[in-house]
Amino acid sequence: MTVSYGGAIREGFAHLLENHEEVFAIGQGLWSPWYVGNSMTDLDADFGRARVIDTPVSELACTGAALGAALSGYRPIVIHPRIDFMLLAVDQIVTQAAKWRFMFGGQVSVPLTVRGIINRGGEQGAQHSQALHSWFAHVPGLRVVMPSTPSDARDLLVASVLCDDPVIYIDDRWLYGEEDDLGPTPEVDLRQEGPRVVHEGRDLTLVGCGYSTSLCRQAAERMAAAGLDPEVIDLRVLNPLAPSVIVESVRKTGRLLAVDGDWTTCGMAGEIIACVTEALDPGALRSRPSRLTLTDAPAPTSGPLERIYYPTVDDVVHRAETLVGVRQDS
Amino acid sequence: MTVSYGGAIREGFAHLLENHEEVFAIGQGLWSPWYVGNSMTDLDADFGRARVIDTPVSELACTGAALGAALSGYRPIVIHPRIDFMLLAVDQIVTQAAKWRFMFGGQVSVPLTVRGIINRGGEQGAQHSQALHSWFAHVPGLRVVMPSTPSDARDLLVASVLCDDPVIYIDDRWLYGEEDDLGPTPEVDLRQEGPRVVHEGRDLTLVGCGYSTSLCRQAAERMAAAGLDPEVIDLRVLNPLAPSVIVESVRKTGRLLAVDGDWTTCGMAGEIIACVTEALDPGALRSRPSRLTLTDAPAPTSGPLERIYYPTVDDVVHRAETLVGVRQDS
Amino acid sequence: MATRAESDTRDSARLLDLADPERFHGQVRLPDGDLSWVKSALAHMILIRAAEEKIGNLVSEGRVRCPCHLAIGQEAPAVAVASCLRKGDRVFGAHRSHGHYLALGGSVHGLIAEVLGKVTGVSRGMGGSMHLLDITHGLYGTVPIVGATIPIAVGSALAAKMDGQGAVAVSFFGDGATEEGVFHESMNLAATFELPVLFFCENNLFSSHLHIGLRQPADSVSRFAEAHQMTWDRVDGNDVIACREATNAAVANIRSGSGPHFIEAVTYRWRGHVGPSEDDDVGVERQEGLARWKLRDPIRRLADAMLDASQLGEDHLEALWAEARAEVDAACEAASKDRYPRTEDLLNFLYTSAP
Amino acid sequence: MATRAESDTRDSARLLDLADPERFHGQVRLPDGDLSWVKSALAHMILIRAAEEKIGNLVSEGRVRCPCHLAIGQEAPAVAVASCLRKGDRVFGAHRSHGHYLALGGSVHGLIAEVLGKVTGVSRGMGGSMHLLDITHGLYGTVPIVGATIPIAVGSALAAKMDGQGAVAVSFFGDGATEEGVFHESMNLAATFELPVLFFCENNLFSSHLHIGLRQPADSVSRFAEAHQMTWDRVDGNDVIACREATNAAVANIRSGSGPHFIEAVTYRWRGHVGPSEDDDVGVERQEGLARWKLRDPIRRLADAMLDASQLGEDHLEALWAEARAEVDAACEAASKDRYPRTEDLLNFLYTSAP
Ligand SMILES: Cc1ncc(C[n+]2csc(CCOP(=O)(O)OP(=O)(O)O)c2C)c(N)n1
Ligand SMILES: Cc1ncc(C[n+]2csc(CCOP(=O)(O)OP(=O)(O)O)c2C)c(N)n1
Ligand SMILES: [Mg+2]
Ligand SMILES: [Mg+2]
Repeated sequence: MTVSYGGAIREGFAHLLENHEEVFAIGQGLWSPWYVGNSMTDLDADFGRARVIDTPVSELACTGAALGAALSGYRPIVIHPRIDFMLLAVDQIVTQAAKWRFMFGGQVSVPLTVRGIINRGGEQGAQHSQALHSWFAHVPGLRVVMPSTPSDARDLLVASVLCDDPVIYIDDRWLYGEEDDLGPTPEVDLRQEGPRVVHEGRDLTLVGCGYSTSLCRQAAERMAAAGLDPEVIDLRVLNPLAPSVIVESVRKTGRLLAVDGDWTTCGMAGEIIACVTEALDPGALRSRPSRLTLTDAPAPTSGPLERIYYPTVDDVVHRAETLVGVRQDS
Repeated sequence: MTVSYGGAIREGFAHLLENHEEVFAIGQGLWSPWYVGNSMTDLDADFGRARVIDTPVSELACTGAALGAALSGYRPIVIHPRIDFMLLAVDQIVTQAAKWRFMFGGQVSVPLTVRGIINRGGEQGAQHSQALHSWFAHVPGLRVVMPSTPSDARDLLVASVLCDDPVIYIDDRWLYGEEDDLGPTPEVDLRQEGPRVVHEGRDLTLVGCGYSTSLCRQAAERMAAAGLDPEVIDLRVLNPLAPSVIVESVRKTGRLLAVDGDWTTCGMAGEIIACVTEALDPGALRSRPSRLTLTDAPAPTSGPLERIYYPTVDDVVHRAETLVGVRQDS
Repeated sequence: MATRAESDTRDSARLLDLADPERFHGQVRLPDGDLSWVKSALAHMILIRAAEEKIGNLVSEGRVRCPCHLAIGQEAPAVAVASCLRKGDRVFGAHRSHGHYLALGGSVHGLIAEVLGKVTGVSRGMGGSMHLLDITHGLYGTVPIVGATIPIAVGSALAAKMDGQGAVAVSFFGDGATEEGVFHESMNLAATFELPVLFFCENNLFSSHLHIGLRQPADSVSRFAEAHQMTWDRVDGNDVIACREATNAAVANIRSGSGPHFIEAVTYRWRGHVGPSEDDDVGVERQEGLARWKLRDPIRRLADAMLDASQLGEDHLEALWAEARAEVDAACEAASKDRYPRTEDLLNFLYTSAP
Repeated sequence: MATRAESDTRDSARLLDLADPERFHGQVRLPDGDLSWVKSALAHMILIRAAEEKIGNLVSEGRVRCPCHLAIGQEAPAVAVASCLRKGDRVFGAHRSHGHYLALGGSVHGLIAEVLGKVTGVSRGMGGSMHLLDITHGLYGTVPIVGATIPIAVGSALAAKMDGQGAVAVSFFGDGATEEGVFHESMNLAATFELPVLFFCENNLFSSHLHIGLRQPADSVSRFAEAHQMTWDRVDGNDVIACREATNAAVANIRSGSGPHFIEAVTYRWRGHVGPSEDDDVGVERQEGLARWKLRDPIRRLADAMLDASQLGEDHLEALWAEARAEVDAACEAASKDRYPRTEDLLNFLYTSAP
C-alpha cells in the first residue's frame, strides 16, 4: 500500500497502540486536527484519550512525567511538535532520561521515546525552525533516530518505542509528502540498526540524515544523469554512531561530502568528517572532505532570505561536482 | 602580582563593577561564602547586594531576567554555578539571547554574559559534572569563551561583559588553583580574540580548550623532556570559531591531536578535526588526525571509575606519542 | 472598584459569569467626564481590527506566508494598557501581538511590511508576524515561544528599578503561558524583588485547540497572583474602559514603588489559533461558543454606548471604519512595493560585527 | 484534625509560629491506643540519625568523598511517610534522601557502601549519596537536580492510575524546589489529570545558604497547593506522629481516587547544606536559629513523650542508640571491605546492550 511519511508514522503509532498495551502517547496537540500534520490523525478517537493524551503547555513536566511512566512499567512516547519547544525539556532528556540507567547501576531501564518534529520553512523564523539533532547525538545514553523514508519513519518509530533505552526520534515535516509502498509492520531491534547505503556508487560518498538524505538522493539522481556515480548513505541512527559503513564507502570512493540541515560547528556533518578522517589514512582520500550545512544563522522569515538559507539539491550537486573536480569553482 | 585563576575571575568582576556602572551580576550563590569557590568572594560586600544579586532556584527566569536587563541598558552577568543547572535555561540562552538581535533586524544588541562553571570530579556523579561547551559552540549568535589561564580568566571575562553580543563564558573549577603574574586589567575587544599558539613546536599540533589546554601544556613539557616538540593551541574562543591558527599549525606539523573534556560525538574535538581536514589537502597530513575526549558515558561516582573517566596528561602523552610514531601501540 | 465586572467575587480561581458566553453582551459603561480618550480608543480598536482583517485576507490570498496569530475580538486590552503608559515604559508581548504593537502607536505600514517580509517592516523583515520590536513606541519585543518574554519583562523591570526613573514593564501573555514553569519563576522573582512589572494575562480560554478546562483545574489564573502574593484584578477583557481603569490604577501603584501587579482580562479570539479561519473544528466549547462570544464584541459594545450617549453618530462610526480601512489599504499598497532585505544581509544581523 | 499544629490557621501563605524557633520544643502528643508503631518510629529515627552522623564522620575523615547532604534533624517526615505506604507505592526523593531510603527499609550497609563507591551499594556504586534507587523497597529514585523528580513522580502516578491498582506516588522535595518552574508544571498536571500523587514538601526554611525570606515573598509554600486547587495540610515536621496522621489520611484519600494532595512539613536541618559542618557562616537567621531549632529535635521530643508516658525506660532508650550505632558501625565495617565496581564495567550500564 502506498503510504506517505506522515501516514507511515501514524501506522507506527497504530501498530504500537494496538499490539502493546504498555504504550501510550502524550504531548501537545494530540487531540488537534492539525497540530502534528497527518502523523497522528484520530489516534485519540481510535485508541482513547486515556492513551493518547493532550497536555497543558508544559514541556518539561510532560517529558518528566513520560520518564516517570517509563520507570513504572510503560513505554510512553512524548511528542514535541517542534524541536524548539523540546528545548524546554532538555533537563529531563539529557540530565535525567539519558543518565538514570547508568547512575543506578543498570537496575532500571528507560523505555522512553521522545519524538521531536523538525518544523521549518514557511517563513516561521528563528524560533520555529531549529533542528539540533547534533545536540542530542552528543549525549551518551540517548539513542538518536532520524528516518528519511516512510518505511523507516514507521519501522524505526516502532523500534524506538520497543527499545528499552531512551530514544530521541526526530522526524521532519518536509518529508511528510514522501511516499513508499509499505508491507506489514515489522518489529526490529533498534540496537541492530545503523547507517545504511541507500544508493550505491563509486565516485564519492554523500552522507545525510532525515531530510538531508532526501537531498542527497535527489542530487545523486541528478548527477547520475550527468555521468557521475555517487554513493549515498543515510545515517538513520545518529547516536550511538556506527561509522564503519561510511568509512568503508569513503575507502572505496576516496571522497566525502557530509550534508546536514543543522548548523556547522560541532554539528553532525563535522562529526562524519572526523569519524572518517580518524579512521582512514590520509592517502585514502582523493580530495579534502567537505560539509554542506545549514547557514550559520537563525532562520530568517523573509521569503528571499529563507530561499537561500536552507541547503538545496542544487547546492549538493554543485558542491559534489566541485569535489569530484567536474566543476572548477568552489 | 601572583593571582590564582579563581582570584583572577574575581579581579575581572571587581574591575567591571568598579568601572562600568551598567554591569551587575545575578545568580545562585552570590551571597554564599563557598558556592562559586573563591571566584566571587565578598563582591556583594564590596559592591552592594543591589548589584551582586543572589536568587531563588530559578535558572530559566533568572537568565531571562538578565536578558531583559541587557535589552534595557545594562550589562548583566548571570552566573550558573554548574553547567548542569544552566541546562534549565537553554531556551533563554539559545532560542532567545542568541536570536534577538538577528530576528529584530539588528535593532537591539544583547550585551549579556552567561557564566557557566564546569564543576566535576570529587565523586559528584552524572548530574554534577557536565561540560557541554560543544553544545553552545554549535549555536550561531552566541560567542563562547573558555579561558585556560588566570590572565585569560580575568581578561576574557572583562571582554565578554563589554561585548555587545551574548557570550557564554565557561570556567573550570579544576583550573582555580593555577597561578599567573597579572598586571593591570586591560579591556580587550572580544571580537579580536581567538585561538592562540601557547607553546610553539613542530612535531605535532595539540589543541585544547579550558582545562584540556592545561593537559596539553603539561603533556608538551613532558614530551619535550623526551625529545619531542609539540605545538599547543588554546582555543579560547570556541564560537565563532576562527580555525586558521590551527590549520596553519597542522600545515607545519602534519599531525593533529584534539583534546577535549566534552563527549566525542558532535563535540569540539571532532570539530577541530573537521575544520583542519576540510582546509588542508590530504597530503599535508603525515598521519590520521586524532581526538582524545571524555569517556562517552555520564560521570561515575565511584573513585576507581572516576579516575579512568577523565582524560589525563598521561593519556595525552600516550596518544601523542602513538601519533608521532614514537610509541607503537595505539 | 466601580469598573470591575459584577462577577468579580474575589474568588481568584473562578471566572464565573465572565466565562459565560451569554453574558456581557450589552454596552460598556462610559466613564464620567471627558470622553476624548474613549473616542480615540474606539478609533484605535477599529484600526487594529481592520489591520488584522486585512492581514487575514492576505494570508488567505497566499500573499502573506508567515504564521499570523490574529487577535480579532481581543482589541481592548492592548488599547487600554497602551493608554496608561508613558515614555520609558517597556512592553513585551508574545505570538499574538499585532494589537499590542499598533496600540502602542506602531504604524500599520510597519506591521504589514513585516508580515510581507519587507525590509521596511518593523523588524526589518527579519521577524514576521511573531517577532515584533519597536523600541521607539515602547515595544521591547514579542516572540512566539510561549512564556519566553515573561522573565525578560521581569528583567527589564529590574533594570527600570535600578534606573530609578519610575518606568514600568508590562508583560502580555495568554492563559496557556501560565502553564509554563517560567511564568511562576518570573512571578516569584518579581514578587521577591518587588519589581515594577505589570503581568497582564489575556485569558481567552484557549491555548491553541484546547479549552482551559482541559489544561487546568480551574479557569481563572488570578489564583496564581495570590499564590505569589501579588495584588490583582480581574476584568472583562472586552470592556476597554474597565481594562483601562484597572490598568491605570495598577500602573500608578507600580510606578510609586508598590511592586508587581497582576491583571487577568477575560476575552475570546474570533479567529483560529493561527491564520484567518475560525477553528470551529477544535472541540465543542469553541463550536458552540464562538457565535455567542461575538456578541461580546469590544468594539460594538463601546460604539453602542457612545451612540446611545450621543457621543457618536452612525455616520461618524462608519467614517471611522472607512478611514481605518483606507489607512490599512494604503499601508498594504505601499508595503507591497517595498523591497525585501538583501540576501547579502543574511549574516549581517548575527553579531555586532562580522566575526 | 486534632494532630495539626496549633498554629495552623489555614492561612496557606504563612507558617506563623511553626517558623518560630522558640516554639514546639516540648513533647509530641502520643496517639491513643496501640503504640507499637511509635516505638518502631523512634527506633527508625534513631537509626537514621546514627547512620547520618556516621556518614558525616566519614566525610570529615576523608573516607567518603562524594557530596553528602545530611538530613540530621529532619528524620520525622521520612519515617512517617514510609509507614503509610504499601507495596506498589513509589517514592521519589532528591539530594537529601538518605533518610527516605532508610525509612523505606533500605539497609544501612547499602547506603554506606554506596557513599563509599562500592559495588555493593544500593546504586551499585554508580550513584553515591545523591543518586539512590531501591525499587524493592519502593524507592524509585533520588537525584540532585532540584525539582527534577517532581514530574517523574507525577508520571509514575499516571502509570499507577493506568494500572488501576490503587498505588500512590510520593514526591519528596524541599522549599527551594518550589522555585523551579517544573514544580508548578507538575502540580498543574497532577491536578488536571487527577493523579494519585502526594507532594510532600520538607520546608526547612533554607535552600543552600539562603533563607526562604530572601527567595520568596512568603514563608509557607502551601499557598501553591491552593493555587493548583489541591487539598493540603501543614504539619510540624519535627512531630513524627503529626506527620504520620496527616500522611495516612492523605494517602487513603489519594488511593481512593480523590486526586493529588500536598503536605508541607516544617522542619530544619542541623548540618550544613552539604557535608558535616553546621553552616553557621551563612547569614544571621541560621547563626541565631540553629541552637534554638535543635530544641525542636524530633527524636528527643518523641522519646520524652514516651518516657513520660512510661512507654520507654531511659535504659531502653540508650539501648536503642547503642543498637543503632552498632548496626551502623557493622555496616560501615562490612562496606569498607567490599569491592569497587570493576573499571571494565564503566560503559556497561549505559545502554541495555553495548551499542
Ligand atoms: C514553548 C512553546 N510551547 C508550545 C508552543 C505552541 N503554541 C504556540 S501559541 C500556543 C498557545 C498559547 O496559548 P495562550 O498563551 O493562551 O495564548 P493565545 O494563543 O490564546 O493568545 C501554543 C501552545 C509554543 N509556541 N511555545
Ligand atoms: C537545578 C538545580 N539548581 C541548583 C542546584 C543547587 N542546589 C542543590 S540543593 C539546593 C537547595 C535546594 O533547597 P531545598 O529544595 O529547600 O532542599 P534542602 O537542601 O533544603 O533539603 C540547591 C540550590 C541544583 N542541584 N539543581
Ligand atoms: Mg489563550
Ligand atoms: Mg530547604
